[in-house]
Amino acid sequence: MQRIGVFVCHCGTNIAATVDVKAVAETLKNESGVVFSTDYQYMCSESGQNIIKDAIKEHKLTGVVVCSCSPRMHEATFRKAVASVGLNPYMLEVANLREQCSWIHKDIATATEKAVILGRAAIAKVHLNAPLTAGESPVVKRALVIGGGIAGIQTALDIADAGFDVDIIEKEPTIGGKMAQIDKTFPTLDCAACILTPKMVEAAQNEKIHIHSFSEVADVKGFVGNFTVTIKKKARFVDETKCTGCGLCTEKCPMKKVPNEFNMNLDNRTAVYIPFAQAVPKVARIDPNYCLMLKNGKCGVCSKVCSVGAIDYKQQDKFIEERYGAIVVATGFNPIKLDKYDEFAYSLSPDVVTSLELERLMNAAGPNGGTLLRPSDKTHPHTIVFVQCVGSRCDDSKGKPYCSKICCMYTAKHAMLIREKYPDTEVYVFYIDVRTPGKNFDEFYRRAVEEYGVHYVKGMVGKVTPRTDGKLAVQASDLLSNEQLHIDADMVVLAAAIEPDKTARPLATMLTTQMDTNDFFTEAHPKLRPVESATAGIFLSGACQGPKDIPETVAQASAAAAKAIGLLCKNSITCNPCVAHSDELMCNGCSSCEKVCPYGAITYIDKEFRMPDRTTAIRRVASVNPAVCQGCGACTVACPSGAMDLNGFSNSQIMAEVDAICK
Amino acid sequence: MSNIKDAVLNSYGKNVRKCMKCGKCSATCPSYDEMEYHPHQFVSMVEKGDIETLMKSESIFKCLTCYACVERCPRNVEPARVIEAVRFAQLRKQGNNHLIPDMIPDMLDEDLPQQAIVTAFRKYAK
Amino acid sequence: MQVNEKKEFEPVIVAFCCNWCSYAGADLSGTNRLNYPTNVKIIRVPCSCRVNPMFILRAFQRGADGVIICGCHPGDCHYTSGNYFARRRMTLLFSMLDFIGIERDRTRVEWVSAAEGAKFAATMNEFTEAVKKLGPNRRLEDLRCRKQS
Amino acid sequence: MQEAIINKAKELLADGRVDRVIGWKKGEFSYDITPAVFETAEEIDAEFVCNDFTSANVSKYLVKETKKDGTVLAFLKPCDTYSFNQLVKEHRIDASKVYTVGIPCDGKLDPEKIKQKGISGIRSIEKDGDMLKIDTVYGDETLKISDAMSERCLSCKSRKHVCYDELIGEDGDVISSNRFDMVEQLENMSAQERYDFWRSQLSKCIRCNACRNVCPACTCEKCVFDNDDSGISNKAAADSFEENMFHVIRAFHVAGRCTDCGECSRVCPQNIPLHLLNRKFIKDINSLYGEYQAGADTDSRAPLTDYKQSDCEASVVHERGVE
Repeated sequence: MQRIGVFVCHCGTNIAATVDVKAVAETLKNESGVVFSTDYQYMCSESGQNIIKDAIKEHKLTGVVVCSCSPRMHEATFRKAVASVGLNPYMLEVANLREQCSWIHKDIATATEKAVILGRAAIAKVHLNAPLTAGESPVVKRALVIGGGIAGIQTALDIADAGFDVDIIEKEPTIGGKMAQIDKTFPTLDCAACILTPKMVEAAQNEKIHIHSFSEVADVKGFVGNFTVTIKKKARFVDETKCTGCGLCTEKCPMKKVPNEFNMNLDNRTAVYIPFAQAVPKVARIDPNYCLMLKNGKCGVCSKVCSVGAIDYKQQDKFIEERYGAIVVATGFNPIKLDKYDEFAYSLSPDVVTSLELERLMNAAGPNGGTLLRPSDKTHPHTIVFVQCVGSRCDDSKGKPYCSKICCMYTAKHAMLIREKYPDTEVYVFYIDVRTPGKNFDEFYRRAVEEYGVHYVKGMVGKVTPRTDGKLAVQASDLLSNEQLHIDADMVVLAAAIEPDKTARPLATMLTTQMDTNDFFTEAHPKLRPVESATAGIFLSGACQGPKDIPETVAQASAAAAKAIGLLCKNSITCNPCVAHSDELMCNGCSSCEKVCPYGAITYIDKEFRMPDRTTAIRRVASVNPAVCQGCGACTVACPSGAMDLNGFSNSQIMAEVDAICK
Repeated sequence: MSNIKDAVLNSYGKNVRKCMKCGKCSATCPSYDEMEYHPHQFVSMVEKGDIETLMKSESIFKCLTCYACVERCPRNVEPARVIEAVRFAQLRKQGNNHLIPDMIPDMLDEDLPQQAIVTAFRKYAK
Repeated sequence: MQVNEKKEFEPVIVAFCCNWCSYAGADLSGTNRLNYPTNVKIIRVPCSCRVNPMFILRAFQRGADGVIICGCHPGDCHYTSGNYFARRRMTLLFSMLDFIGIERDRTRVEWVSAAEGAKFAATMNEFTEAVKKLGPNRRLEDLRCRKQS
Repeated sequence: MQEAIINKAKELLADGRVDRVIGWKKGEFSYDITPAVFETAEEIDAEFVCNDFTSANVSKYLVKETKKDGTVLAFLKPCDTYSFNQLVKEHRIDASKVYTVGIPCDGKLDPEKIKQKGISGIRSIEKDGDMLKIDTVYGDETLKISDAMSERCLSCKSRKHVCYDELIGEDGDVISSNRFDMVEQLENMSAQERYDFWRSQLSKCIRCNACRNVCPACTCEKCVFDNDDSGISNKAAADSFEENMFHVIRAFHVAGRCTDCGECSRVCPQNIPLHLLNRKFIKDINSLYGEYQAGADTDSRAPLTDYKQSDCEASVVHERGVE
């Protein structure tokens, strides 16, 4: 028989306002096995914890029930407290009186009644709790960073700095990500390439960093400290180890009409190409959709001109397997597709562009060599209209419900740069709100208005109509002067909402991490654990977790690196002791459990048993590796004989809870 | 007062508070210049309960119900439906501005098609 | 057994929630103060695949009027595949209970993510309402257990 | 037929290929037959039978028999081979210790059915065309074979042996049977009618455990109903719920593993159509997750230890038409 202590927390008034905590403590005192019961203002406070500790010592408690907030919140706190006075931490159960009772109910009588039942269920469970001891499992001292944008690069550099090997997987032929495409950065207006490319080179030269460019994650197995990842190295038809990046093949390639995705398809590249001058690794890739040799077997020019013989038309996708202790996700973002927003004539006129396209149009390495020209007729635009919040802050049916966060600032940047370079150009920015929280951000926006004379108009563009004379008729509202504006613009720039990269969703499934409804990765805690996912050993870096600008991304990238380093520093990690185990006397050896185990934690051994008639018999029985088992319990239900059970959530414990609730 | 607001909100059937005041409805409105109160004002005035003013305004009949604002409203507030709700509140003021059946015989033109008469009742009731 | 005729029928509802998604979803509906009836009592399990059909029958035996199993959305299981197994098991079990004539609305599987506090509350409201409509669980209850209370 | 089988058994015993034979022996009456293990040719000559009443599925006995030393010879009807395969798949039978001989089967007779026709005092039964000639203490009787055939044989699913070391006679084919007709009939009833049907059937249960003890899928080292720690241990049903629970849990435990051999209903002294519960699971599995026949092979994944991402949601049950 257990000697159980019950501790009811008021949580200030969070619980006490709706649940009669005194009555709960009083009623639970009468439950069988309960030898002590009390209530207190804040059980999680030091003095609250002391009440628990003292009671354990004084009343020789063997089990503890804390009726407080969600166990997801303070179970660990209370476990630590009871362990400090020698009670096994797994002899404690938490009844969730706050999130699942006081906060959702209003009537004190019924809420109290429910609180008592929840307490009873916890007591019934503790009766059947058994002391558990956590095992340990080793940590592989190597990290994986998925995504080679600024977030991934920064994370990898920091982890490598701490002395650990780190691999970057990048799905494009070069690292660099979106930042490589950006012209200038706010609020300092320094050139993005000037600050990014040194980091790219640093990553390439760091001997601790291994870049798998043009590669994808094909499979993830394992768990914190010991992931096994299958990396798919996509065929680039160029031998990475031989190519020197001389670029001769790209000059000679006869297929020159391939849309150049690096320049947002605003100009063309060749079928064999190096994405941009500072690409890392600076290795060519052949685009099989356009290469004449790969399509119809006629050409082979690149192979002839390549002096090192790097061209390999027969290259296949390659799969390699690697083990990691920690994984950092840095899959980044993309601007949304704009075909849903026909009113802005994006698909009708080449002069309606997205902001990222404008970045390329203005960049020295862009299609116009840095001179801002209209894509349609290559003339200098004199009136430019910027539209904010295209697809952001929408009702779910109309676009993304969230604020894309970066658009206000980059639009101010664009407006300012244009006004500076081409003072004869009128710039209108239509905004709903201008959001500038950030160091020197509002000052930056004000400069655009005050010093550069950008026309900020509170209102939205309703319609853009391409006219036959090449102008764009923009119809918009000016809410402050309560009038409808008609502007003849030469160019319209749309601040398209940003969304997580499409590869993130399948990746989340492989990593068993959670995502929100917008496909952003969910952090373990929105405030206190912003760079960890709820899955141990998986960390989040950059815009895959939510829209972010560069400074914020870099900050989070370093934070994620710090968390990953914290894990890699350990030689071993404590395992979850709530794992499955099989009762060998009952096990049939039927292999049902093995088939449902997602971790391959179950193996079978032939074991000799003494039979009742004193003979011995050899039987095949299941055996669980506690370091590999993660405690999901799939096997316990697959087992027909009930030989498989789960520590901490045993059949009898759950049934005791059921009984207590249904009583 | 609040009765009218409730009636309007009820016949509108959605939530005016979803409006984020971007003004895209008024930006897209082809009748903008004809209207004393513009689509975005309808939404905010209905939210504030200032409905009598709108009911008295010609604006409720200037809306073409082209639904451009409904199509483009990012928040699915559907301003045209707000305007429609106000218009109905005005039209359905039974006894106040509707014709009384007794008045009809004098006004009746034998050649007028039946449908035109019914439509006229609605349209010129004010 | 005394039955107070006037008192509205208050069903006993057991909700099995997986620790990673639905239990967190339930917590979120608490954090957001979204109401659902006190009839619902939650049992935390590591994963929806931990829910043994025996638990469900046991609940009905001991007087539960409805049992709902909540887990991560398919594809989002913390343990990769647990909810897929749970889905098959529960589908077959519910079909069997239906086959022996137990009202279908007493059982349910719902996927609730950690972000769906509102969905959790709405689901519990709906489910409680549906079970209330069915009235007490007479086809599956163990009369001995009822009498004791 | 019996002669060929006895000769085969004696031959394999004589040349040392097998050490024991599992088959059937006569009981007090000619139709009252039990499975038995024979170790010598003499025993076989004295007691071995194989006739229209030897319907017991001997595969389950091999779980214990293969734990012993030596090789055992088993005669398997087509439906028994499915059970055998399933047990091999679950590592319950050591196939290397068994020599299996497939024997043909045209369907077995059900003595209960004959008795229900008012025929008692049976001394012997002989087949004559599609009729049975029954010699009773009260005189001769005749009966159409189809009227005396076991229910499960009338809806036989397969005459094909899915595994054997040797075959006596010709192998048959998988038959497209009508075995789900009754399940479907029940499905089309209202919930109340179904409830009444099962209540009237299951309330007859006396918890003799015969269904469990004979079931080739119920070979657990310790049954959950006998295990005090399982939370559902239950030796005898105390109320209507437990009558339900026992059979639902038993059916669920064998779901995806039950080969539909029909032994449960055959042995039920109360004539409860228990096989309908198993068939309901089989029918659901077939329609929801694709055709699956337990025991048809030894390597495929069972439906309950497998999944597809595109599986239907549990709500399909709620969306069915008839309530």
